[in-house]
Amino acid sequence: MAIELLIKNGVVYDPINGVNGEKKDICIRDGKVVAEVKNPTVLDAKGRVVMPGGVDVHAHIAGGKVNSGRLFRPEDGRRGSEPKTTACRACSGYSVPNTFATGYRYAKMGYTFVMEPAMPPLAARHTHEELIDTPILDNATIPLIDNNWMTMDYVKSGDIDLLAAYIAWIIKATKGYGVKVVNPGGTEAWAWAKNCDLNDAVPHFDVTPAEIVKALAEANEKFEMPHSIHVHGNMLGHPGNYEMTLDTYDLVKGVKATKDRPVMHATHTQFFAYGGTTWGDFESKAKAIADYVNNNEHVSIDLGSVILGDTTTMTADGPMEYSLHQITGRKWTNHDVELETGSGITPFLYSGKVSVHTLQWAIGMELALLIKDPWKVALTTDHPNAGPFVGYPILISMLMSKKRRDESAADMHSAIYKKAELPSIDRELDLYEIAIITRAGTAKILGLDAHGKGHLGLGADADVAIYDITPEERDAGKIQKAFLNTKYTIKGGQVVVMDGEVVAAPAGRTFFVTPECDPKLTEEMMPNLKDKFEHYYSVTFANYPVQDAYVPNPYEIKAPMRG
Amino acid sequence: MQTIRLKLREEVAVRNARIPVDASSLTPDKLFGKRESEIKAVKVWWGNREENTGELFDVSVEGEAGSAEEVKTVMEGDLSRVKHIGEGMKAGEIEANSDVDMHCGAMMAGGRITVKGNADCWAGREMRGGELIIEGDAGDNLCAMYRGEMTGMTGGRVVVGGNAGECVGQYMAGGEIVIKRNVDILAGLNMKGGKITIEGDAVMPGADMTGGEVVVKGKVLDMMPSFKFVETTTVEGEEYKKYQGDLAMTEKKAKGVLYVR
Amino acid sequence: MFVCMSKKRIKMGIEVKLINGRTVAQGSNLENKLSEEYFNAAAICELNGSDMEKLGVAVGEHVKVKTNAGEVVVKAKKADGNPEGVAFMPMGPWANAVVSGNTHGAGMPQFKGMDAKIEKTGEAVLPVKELLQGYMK
Amino acid sequence: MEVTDVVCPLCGCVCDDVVVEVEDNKVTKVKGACAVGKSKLMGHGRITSPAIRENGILKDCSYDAAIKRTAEILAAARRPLMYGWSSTVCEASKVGIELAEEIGAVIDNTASVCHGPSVLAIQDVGLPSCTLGEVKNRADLVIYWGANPAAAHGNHMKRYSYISKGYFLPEGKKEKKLAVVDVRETKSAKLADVFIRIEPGKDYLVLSALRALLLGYEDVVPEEVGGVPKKDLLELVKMMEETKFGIIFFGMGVTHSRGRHNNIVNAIQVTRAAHKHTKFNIMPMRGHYNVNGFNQVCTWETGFPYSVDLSEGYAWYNPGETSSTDLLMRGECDAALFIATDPGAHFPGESIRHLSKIPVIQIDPYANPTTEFADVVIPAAISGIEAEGTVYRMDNIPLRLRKIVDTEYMTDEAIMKGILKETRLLTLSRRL
Repeated sequence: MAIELLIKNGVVYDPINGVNGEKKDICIRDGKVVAEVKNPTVLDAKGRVVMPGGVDVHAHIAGGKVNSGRLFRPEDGRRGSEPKTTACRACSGYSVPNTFATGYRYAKMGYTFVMEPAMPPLAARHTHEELIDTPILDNATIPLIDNNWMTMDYVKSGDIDLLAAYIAWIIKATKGYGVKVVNPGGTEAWAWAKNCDLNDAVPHFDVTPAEIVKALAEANEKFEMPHSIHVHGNMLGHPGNYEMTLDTYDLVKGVKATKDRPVMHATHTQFFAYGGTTWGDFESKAKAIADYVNNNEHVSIDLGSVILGDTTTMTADGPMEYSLHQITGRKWTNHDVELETGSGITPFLYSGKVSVHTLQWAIGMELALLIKDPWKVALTTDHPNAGPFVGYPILISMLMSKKRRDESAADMHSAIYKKAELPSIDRELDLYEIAIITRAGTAKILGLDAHGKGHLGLGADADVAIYDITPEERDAGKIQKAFLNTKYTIKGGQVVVMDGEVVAAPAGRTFFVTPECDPKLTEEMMPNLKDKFEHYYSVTFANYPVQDAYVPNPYEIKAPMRG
Repeated sequence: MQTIRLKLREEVAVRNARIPVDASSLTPDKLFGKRESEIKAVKVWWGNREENTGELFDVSVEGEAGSAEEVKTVMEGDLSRVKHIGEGMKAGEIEANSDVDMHCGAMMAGGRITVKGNADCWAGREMRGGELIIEGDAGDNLCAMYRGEMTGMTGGRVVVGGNAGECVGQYMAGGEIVIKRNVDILAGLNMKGGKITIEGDAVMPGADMTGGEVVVKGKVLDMMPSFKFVETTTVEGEEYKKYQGDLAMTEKKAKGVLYVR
Repeated sequence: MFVCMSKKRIKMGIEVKLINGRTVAQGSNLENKLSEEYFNAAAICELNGSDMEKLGVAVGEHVKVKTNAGEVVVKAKKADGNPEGVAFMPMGPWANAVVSGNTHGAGMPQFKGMDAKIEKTGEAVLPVKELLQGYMK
Repeated sequence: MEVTDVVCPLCGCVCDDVVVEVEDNKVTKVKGACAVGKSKLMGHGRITSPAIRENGILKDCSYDAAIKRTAEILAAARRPLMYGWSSTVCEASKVGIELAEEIGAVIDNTASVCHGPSVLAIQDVGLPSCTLGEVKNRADLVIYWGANPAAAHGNHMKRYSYISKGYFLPEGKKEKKLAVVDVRETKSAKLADVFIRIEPGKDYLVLSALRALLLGYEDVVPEEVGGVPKKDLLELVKMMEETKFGIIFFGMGVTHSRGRHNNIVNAIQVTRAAHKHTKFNIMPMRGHYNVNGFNQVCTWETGFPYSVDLSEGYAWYNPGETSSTDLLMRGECDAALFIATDPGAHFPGESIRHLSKIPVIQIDPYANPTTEFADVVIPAAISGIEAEGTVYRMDNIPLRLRKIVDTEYMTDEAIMKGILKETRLLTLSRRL
């Protein structure tokens, strides 16, 4: 018998379908939104805010470096200890929660899809193992492809077709979703304790980061990929990096997208919007970035907005983490991955009493408020780099309330009044815009709107968040509270959260992309790839690809090659 | 004044397996204001099950208390498998009349604990204030941090009548520790503030110190090879060699002071 | 050197730092511990030649290894890679008979660098089953 | 039949290029594995049947009966210990952790007597490290400290480090240097360009001296530290400063000695100090092929890598308190389940003594000293030969073990699932 659910009397925000705060019933059958139901269980939303399930475009929730973060921070682990319940496994961690806590806490915030944006291909099995153990959330993960020796070989030879064959192979081999770029060339240089600017030659490889980014964007657009290349550029977190950021955006301006979307997603842009030359004259350049995004259509961004407090930073950008560790003296883990990538991890405390941190805090929100079109912006904290994802409700309440921003700024370092734009910005986002930057727009950026995510139109996945506020609510504290714990979260037609408590924890699905490369190109690329395994990898070619066992709940998206 | 007597029943202490009792819910400030019957109903973990205090301890209450400061808890019986005695306590007094198990006085912020025997590992872990007196020996990691933290004891005073184990005062940032006899390896490891006085011998004291003060009145065995001799000086009328360290943390950070006879 | 008196004769003993570790022969029989191969691979103590001379033991003769945690009888084996005063036993039940369970708050027993005394003995080396039976008493 | 790309289920090297001949469902020939790995792949005598001890004697029984008895013991226990997990696959560990949560057990793996101290050290200072292929392609200085790969990790030097050839070092060992630090001259030490012998228990001092020297404070370091002349230390420091990419592999010589985890902290600090001059890394020589895998799974599932006490419903982690050796020596446990491990052989005698007083369950392919006192014995399929599943190499690289022959034995994962199901029935009825 069909399982039916009817959500009555909700005020619905469904931007993909142009629904802006309409009182509207939602019918659900067998996990999908349908036109009508016959014999449903009725949930009375009683005038509360109803949105599609949240879609996070970028959060480090699973895989080797996340786990290294958990492993080396038992002190963070104990901060989030919660005993098991009848529906839930035991939880731990604040900035690096265990996989169970990750699923539950996202679901409580009304999120139902999360993108793990940095999978080292050689350790892909690990990422998938953790995603299997992350309850409730549908998910996907993007392999790191930019520092790979194979990639650099083809960038050097200028052969975009063979590069396309390689990215197709590795996305399939890792059950990945797209192309991730992290400090292109710089992570390879870090294997020798060096780093790269955008136009420096990568040691021993005779290519520049700029060439890598452009070539990968072109190769990605050889296929009808749901998502553009996902870029963390060079010199993240360095004063004065905004110019290099804009140069990076400009690299792909001429690349034509195969789908109706940008050709580059620039991630955690807060860390790339810095002026000044040192930490002393450090200042916000969010306006310069926002101006560029406002005037161009080929780039989307996510915020990487700061949540004050202690967190764990982690990225494939090895040299950046080393610099951070040199500043704080705190523990530091590094893990370089042969022929492919690397990673670094170090804990970090964002303090409102420190001028630099205060400005970082401002920059993330400035980006959200200065970029006019919310469809170009995704709300993230680059979890856990700028703060843990459980801080999203704080961020939402700030973006919706100038009053709250002003009150917070008053308690922070005075640099905010001298070197940031935030105090002068009056804009307040409304619920429709919040729905765009947390689900509708993010689903579109990831190309998931065509696969049932980010909206509540007919045939959409029945992923729904019902927040315990009315549209009229203006109290920032109440807004924050509502976005932290939903009244109901429904995932695939099943109620998983009720009154802020997880009541069911079904397994999520893993979305992956199969780029359909011309077999002739694959064949031409293969000898070079096999040579790498024969001589330089420490695992064999046969043991490298991720087996089907690691994607027990698959959702495949085919990406045909453009003729 | 009010005295609450908690005597661990023999059948709890002596069994085939010696399953620990978690006494963190039995601090004077948590018991303040409760009647005897209410104290007996306080939940206590014994292994993987929660029990009523009255089922594990004989409970008696004498006198009245106007505040937590006026509550004294006297713990009796064989307490060598009772953990977390006085953990997190803010006020009042505990007297433990035997050896006690791990984490005695951990995260204590105020009040006073007297242990009439030995205390097992992690006594005074992350202590913030108050006074912890251990008449016998202390185990390892006395007044240290929890795994992964960068701060151990930050305040209060601890006196150990006997010996202490490894890593006394690791990551200590404040407060005072006095050990009347010897300590095992690495006393004052990662110390950044406060003072440790060792009246007996010490092995490799002061490693990775960046602040604070360690005084060793007995012999130092295996002196760290990364400390800089500063001068010969007088402490409490006795002549000491003053060292600065630990240079292995870089000279800029090496602000720890080690006094050796 | 220490000398301990017994009723019938004077036994010579030496004080050593005792190390436990892996060997190829022990590792190759990890799944085969009730076998003679394992017995031969693990019920041994490797000593420097001059330490063996001091003890007056020849290769294959028995020695008793004692620590604060217990004592065990094993066969002597020569290994000049060991400096004088350092004795080595392959990981296994014989070596563990003399390891203390005190982990000093780290979860890890001190398997290496234990203070031990070694003396020559005429006592038999216990097979693994009998060694284990000893704990059951 | 020849099976290629077999993943070796022996040590933390997890060589995945082994070739095995299978005839009549038996392994008849092994190529490419080290002596120890080959010995395991070729096979040994097995436990033939599940068994339950009655009046002191193990009596054969069915899998169902043994699993049921196990569930009864675990459900009744007030402080059960579940230990082992290093010679089995992650899939079995996951079920184990779920069971531990269900019954409020302490779950621990063999890291606690192996590289547990390394984990504690990483929690203090982190771990600058890399994958083994990085070492192969780039490392021109390899230091083994308290590790003897010639005995414990037979293919380590050949596949990954000193003897291998890599992209930036096509000539192999001709272009590399090898240093060994140990208390005795091991087989590995005999291959080294530089061998530094230190006094047992003095690693910590020597490492602090190296840090001071790497940071340029030569004047404070005494002429001899831990039995090593200062000039030898200076020579090692010079090698470290001049390398383009150096790595320290450390073994149980460091974790098992006086100072334990703090020795590792100090070795990591040496790496960080060397990083001021050049690229420097450090890696623990993990022993069993999946000791790391349990630590990984336990970390993402509970938040903590090993020695996790779930008795109060949430995870409490504190090795030294919640670690197996301590629990047993202190007599805390009232039941113990051992899977894919042999405490009878590898725990201190003082800890084994307590096991004679409490019910013990053993799950293992092979009879061993633990069998001598186990009350329930459940034979299992051998992971990597008879069962597939995930393992993590010493450098965190996950690989999938292959199943190369068929078996009638239940897999560890299936056994654990059976126990979980039976235990749930009992705990559920207790709750009702």
